[in-house]
Amino acid sequence: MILTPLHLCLILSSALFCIGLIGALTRSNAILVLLGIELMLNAANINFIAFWRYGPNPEAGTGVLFVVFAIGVAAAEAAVGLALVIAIYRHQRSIRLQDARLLKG
Amino acid sequence: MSLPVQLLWLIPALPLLAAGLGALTPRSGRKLASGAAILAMAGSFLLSCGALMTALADPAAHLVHNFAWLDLGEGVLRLGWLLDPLTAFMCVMVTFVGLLIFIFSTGYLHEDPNFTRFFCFLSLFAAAMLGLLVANSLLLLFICWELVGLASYLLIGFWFHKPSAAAAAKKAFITTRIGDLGLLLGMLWLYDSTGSLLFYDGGQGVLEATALGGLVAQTTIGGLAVSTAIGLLIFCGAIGKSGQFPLHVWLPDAMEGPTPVSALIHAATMVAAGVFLIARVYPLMAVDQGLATTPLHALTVVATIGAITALMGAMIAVAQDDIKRVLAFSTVSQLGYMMLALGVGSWVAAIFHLLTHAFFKALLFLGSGSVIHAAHHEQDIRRLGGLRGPMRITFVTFALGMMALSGVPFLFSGFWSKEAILHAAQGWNVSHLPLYAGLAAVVLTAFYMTRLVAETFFGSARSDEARHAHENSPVMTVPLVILAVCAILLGFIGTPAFPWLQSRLMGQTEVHGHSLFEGGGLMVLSIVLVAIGIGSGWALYGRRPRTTTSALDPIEKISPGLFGALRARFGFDELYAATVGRLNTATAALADGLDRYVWDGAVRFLAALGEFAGFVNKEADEDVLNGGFDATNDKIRGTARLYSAAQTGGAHGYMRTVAIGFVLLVLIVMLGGGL
Amino acid sequence: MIGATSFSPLLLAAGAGADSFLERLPLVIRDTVAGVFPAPLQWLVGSTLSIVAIVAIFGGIFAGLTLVERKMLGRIQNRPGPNRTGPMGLLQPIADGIKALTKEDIVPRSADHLLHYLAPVALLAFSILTFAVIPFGRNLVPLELDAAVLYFFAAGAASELAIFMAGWASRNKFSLLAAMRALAQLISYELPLLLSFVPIIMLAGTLSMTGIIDAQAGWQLGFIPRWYIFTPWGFAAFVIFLIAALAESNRSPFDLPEAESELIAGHLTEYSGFKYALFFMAEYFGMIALSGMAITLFLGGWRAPLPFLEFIPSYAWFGAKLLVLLLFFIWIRGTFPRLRIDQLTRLAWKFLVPLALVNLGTAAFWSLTSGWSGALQLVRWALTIAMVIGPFVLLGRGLSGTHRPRTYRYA
Amino acid sequence: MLGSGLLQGLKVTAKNLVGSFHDPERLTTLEYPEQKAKLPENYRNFPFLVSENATDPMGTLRCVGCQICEKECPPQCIYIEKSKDKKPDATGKMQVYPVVFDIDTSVCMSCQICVEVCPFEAIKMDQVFEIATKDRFTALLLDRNQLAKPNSYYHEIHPTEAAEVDARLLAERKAAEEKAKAAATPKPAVAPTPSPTATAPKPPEAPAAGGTPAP
Amino acid sequence: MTIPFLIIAFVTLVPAAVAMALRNLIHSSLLLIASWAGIAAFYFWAGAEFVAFAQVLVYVGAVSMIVLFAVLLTRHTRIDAGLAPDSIGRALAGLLAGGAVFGVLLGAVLSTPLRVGAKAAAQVPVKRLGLELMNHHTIALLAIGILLTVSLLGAVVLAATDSKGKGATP
Repeated sequence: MILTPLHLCLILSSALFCIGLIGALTRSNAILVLLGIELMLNAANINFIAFWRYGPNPEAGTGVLFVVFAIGVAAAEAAVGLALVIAIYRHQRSIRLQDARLLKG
Repeated sequence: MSLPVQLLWLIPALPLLAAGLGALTPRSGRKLASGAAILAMAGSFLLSCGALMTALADPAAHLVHNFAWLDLGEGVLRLGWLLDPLTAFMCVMVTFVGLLIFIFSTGYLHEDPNFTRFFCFLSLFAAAMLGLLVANSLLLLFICWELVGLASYLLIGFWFHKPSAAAAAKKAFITTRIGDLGLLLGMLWLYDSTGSLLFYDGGQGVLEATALGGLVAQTTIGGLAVSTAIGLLIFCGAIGKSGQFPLHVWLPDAMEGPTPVSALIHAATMVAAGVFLIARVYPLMAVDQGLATTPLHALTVVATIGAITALMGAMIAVAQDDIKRVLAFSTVSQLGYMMLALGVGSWVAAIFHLLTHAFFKALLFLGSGSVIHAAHHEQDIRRLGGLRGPMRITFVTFALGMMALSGVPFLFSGFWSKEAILHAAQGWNVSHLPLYAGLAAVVLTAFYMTRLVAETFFGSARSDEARHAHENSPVMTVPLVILAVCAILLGFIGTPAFPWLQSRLMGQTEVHGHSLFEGGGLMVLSIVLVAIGIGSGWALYGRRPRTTTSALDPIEKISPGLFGALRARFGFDELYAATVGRLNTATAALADGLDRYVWDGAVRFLAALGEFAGFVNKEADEDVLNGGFDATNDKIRGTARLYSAAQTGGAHGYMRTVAIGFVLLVLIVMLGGGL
Repeated sequence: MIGATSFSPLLLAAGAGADSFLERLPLVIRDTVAGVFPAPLQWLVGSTLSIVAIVAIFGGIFAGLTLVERKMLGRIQNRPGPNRTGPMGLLQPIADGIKALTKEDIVPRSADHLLHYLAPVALLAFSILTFAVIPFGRNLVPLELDAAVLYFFAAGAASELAIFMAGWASRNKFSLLAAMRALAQLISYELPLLLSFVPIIMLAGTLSMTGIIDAQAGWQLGFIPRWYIFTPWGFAAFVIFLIAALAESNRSPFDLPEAESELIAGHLTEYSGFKYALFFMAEYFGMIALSGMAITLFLGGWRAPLPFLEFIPSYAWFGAKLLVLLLFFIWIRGTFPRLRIDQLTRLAWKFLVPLALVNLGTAAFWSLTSGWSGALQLVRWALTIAMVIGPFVLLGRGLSGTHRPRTYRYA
Repeated sequence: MLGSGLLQGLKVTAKNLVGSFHDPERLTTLEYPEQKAKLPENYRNFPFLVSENATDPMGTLRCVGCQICEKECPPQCIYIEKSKDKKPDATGKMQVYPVVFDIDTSVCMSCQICVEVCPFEAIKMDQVFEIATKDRFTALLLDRNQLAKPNSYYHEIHPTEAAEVDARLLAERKAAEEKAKAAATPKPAVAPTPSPTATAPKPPEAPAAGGTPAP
Repeated sequence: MTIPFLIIAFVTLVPAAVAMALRNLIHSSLLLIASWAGIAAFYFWAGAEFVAFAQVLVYVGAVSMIVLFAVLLTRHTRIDAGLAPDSIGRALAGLLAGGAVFGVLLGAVLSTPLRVGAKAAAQVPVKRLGLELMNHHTIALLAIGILLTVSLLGAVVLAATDSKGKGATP
């Protein structure tokens, strides 16, 4: 098995993804959960760049464009997500994720 | 400086910009709104002069700039700008007169709270009219035509808090709309037959030989050539807009708007639009002339309508008491003249009269505006009088306008243009009736104008308003003076000895000195007729001026029946109210009845039926079906409770589930080699 | 920049052209010094030299600027300014430096020590980073990047973080509130700042500084340089940029975050000694960097203003323009009173941002009509000027119109 | 238009900036150690002892050690020790004099009460302000030698007041001489005392009389 | 060329991991920002200059500010312990799930033979990116623009206080 640079990049991205995932799964603070999700998003972006960089057609720039869009979406997501957190906080004076259980069946 | 045809759009664009600015300006921005409108108009005037230079460089050419507007799939709808001497002269006239009226308005309306709105509308009006002038497409012309209608509606109803003004605005809008329907139909027919609406398009336009030949070759109902039919439909639009005989009723009522609006509508823009339209599509109107088989020539209709209107307008004007209404009927009459000229084949004379009439009628309207403004909005000539002294400038300029309109010989522009028309009528080989109508109208015109001046300016003041009148500020009198000068001088661009305008319009670069009025007999006759008109007018009104407001009119003393009929405007309004209005009301009542009783009843019945069915259904449901359903539902609810336990509401749990699901999925794919 | 002052008439003739000796002098010095080292180290030495040169020169400018600022403010207020330390007070910056270094460095007991320490360092680091892409001269671009403009503002955006760190690490509620205010201001003005030069990127068609300067080459009518400031929209953008730059670098009249006479220096309350000096240094560096950006974007970079002046080396022109801009900033500081926070945000959101957006449209119009010539050129200018002045007047009316007296909800 | 005010402000400051270089009149700063502001005449800070003669300050002190000021001083910053013997004062009259006269200026509040109560015009307010010292215990405690300043200095700092004081002292002296003459001549004339000096001679007698038996 | 990559990976992963474990939210956020900066460095290393600067501008400049503001606006919760995992069981489950995902991903990556393109790293000029955006991806660009606008407004609406005062009463 040969570890190409692409492999390294993918390992980096999966590690980052899992750090984000673990953070999102274990932390009870809604902000940190959101940040974990942001990390996961970033890990995905790393994949795009890696495949663009080492893919067959780096001239196309598709990966870069995709990441540009993803960053834009991520910014919007962060803004709305944190606004939601603040709204929840105002509503029940807590940002513990366990406290937000209105959807309980 | 000359303006290339590609930039012709700038002429209407400037006032349009000013209108937009005026719409955005707050009420306090009076200076800004009026300044922008006047500046835009002045800019348009300069551009129009440039366009005139361009057009005169080669009068025979129709410079066009066409461009695609709408891609309709099968074909491309194209619009364009057209620059020829007709457009250029009209643009110069409209912008110049408009500019003066704008300036006059700043004085006339300076106390109005809606000053900025007024200038917004004025600019919109001017923009629409200029757009109409530069259009090289019947469609674009129609768009601007309708915009003119809208703007006139807004302006006539500017004082909409007055019920009469609101009604007049509505009347003008609806009446002209009747004519516009004809224009729309004609346009559609034209597009259907030729596939184009461009006037000139390098041989492909509807006014060029190819299309015209095709149009005249086809016939339609009653053996009418298609071109004739289309021409008559288009003429319907002109009838509405230019206040011709059956649809003239809106024009006098439009006097309810502010006087500058009246001046703008009657002198320069709206009513001129109809005449301009016919002049523009003249090749289409005239193409059936050589046709012997057709039952009707389009131009014959035009001439007949024109003659009727000219005579009728002049007659009604004799018995009106409102200073603006007299002028309004005078406009109707003069427009009839122009139509008459168009009909008898001399569109050049029609345009000449249109130009000169624009100036002196604007002068007369602004002069009447000056009188009204000075006399605290008193418009009844019976209550005016004796204004000669206090309002010197207004009197002199108004008198000059009156003489121009009456056709006082040699010095005044109205004389030359009217002579041109009469001469053309004389040369018409179909009938001489238009000539006689025109000659009769000459007498009447001189008569009622003399009456108007005598009643307004001579004698003694007959009301407090008239007594307290004083001359207006220069912002109002200076435009009057300028217009008066034009009213005199403008005639000399088209005298028989020097027919410069005519030759340019006909597409010649040189002035041909041939006399347009061969044989001086007609000229002598008309001079005599003018003298009779003025003389009788002066004899009846000037020598023994009215002393009280309630005194009977001299004509009323002579023939009360005739005077009553004239004063009631031959009862056209009543006639329309009795026929069209009544029909409309009846139709509405019928529709209302249908709606209220027939349809509504049916719906109610259906509803009742449904209600009954529901009742039956319910009875059956409650006892029979529910039992079974309840049992089933209980089971389902129990199962659902089990499932809903998984819905903890905690986000962590969900995420965890997703993660584990993902792991399982990947494992299945990797180990199982795919699903 | 040192070379500019040692310019002598003898070199006049030799100086002309892009490859003159004076133009290449900094590069020659760098390469000569680097040439002493073995080849694999040369790039490192070369880069280090560039960095050292930049930090040294701009450090010197900072030192001088503090003195010049105080002198000039004094003159504006009819005072002589500092004149005791050394001849004419020239040694004042050194004295200040010694004072700052020797002052006690006080850190609140409950402060977040690491962040408290990191904040000034980070701020200074970020502001020095911005120097990396500014073309100081024809051949003096430290880092040639394709997306240099983006880099500049990315590095600038990071400085907000440092301010937050300063406010938070002080563990002082006033510091924190002041930091939030400062952030609000910085974020508000980032928008007009970025929007103001978007037209230039649009017209130059590049994000590279060199490309933007190249786009401003040439002369109109033979003597007016084709700088963007000499177009109506460019001038408007320049003014917007300048205002936003003042606010971004916390300069008066937008120095609310510090407001040393009203708040006790805002987020810097708990800082003293050399850390405080570092904050100041970073602030001045930011100002210099933004001025350099303004020069590059609007004033033709290192280009000479008149054709016959091109013999003077490019970095001298850059230095001269920089000096003019910095003096202008000081002049403004000496003139205008500080804004209130609501006026500040209103100016940004209700005036500058819409103006910048309209200006974008104006620039688009300018770009679309670039084919017009002759008399149409006049029309183009007139329309563009109208498109600049119209919104300015209309928006300005809303800004300076009469306001209702403010009502305080809790007062 | 918006911005015109800003431009005007810039104009004003630019004028100041440029003007301050070619028109030194604009600069309002006094460069302190070299230039000093002229103090207003009524400015006062810390008392001093008036001596008639600059060359022999200790010999010509007007103070007779009556200790009124010591008693009246609100912060009690004056300390006086009276001499046992008498010396001739400036007028040649034999007088008691202060052997020790200390003022603790770290306590003094410049209230001027000592000056108000002194019957001999011997203590007056100074105008010093450069009083910073390195030693706050001894350097601020001024003794007799440091406090004594000649009458000419008094004239320098408070010219109007000093002239009044001198005139009063002269009148007193004259009145005293006349009185002595009158006492010498057999015809005592108590009534015809000159009106301007009617009040002035009175106070010096009383405290002087009351002062002597104090210690 | 792997040494810079390893440094970047270290700078990216370690702050991220530490951030997820810290109690202090502000420190967590700042460390995450460092991690984002590391990702930007990765982009730069990979030759995607534009994206690198965009990442810095958006994450370090903008998102970080939102995060910090959110942290400050929501501090002083009733239960401070909420900052740490409050049940060992959930923490373990989370770790397990995350670890499983990592294992699966790692296995997938390592077991996949990947061919690296022979071409040298191609710099994509910003101008070309812009042209691509404007020509082929216009709709996407517009959609992003609308999305950003809408989300901005939505965030403002969500986070703005209602003027009637705080509704929640204990």
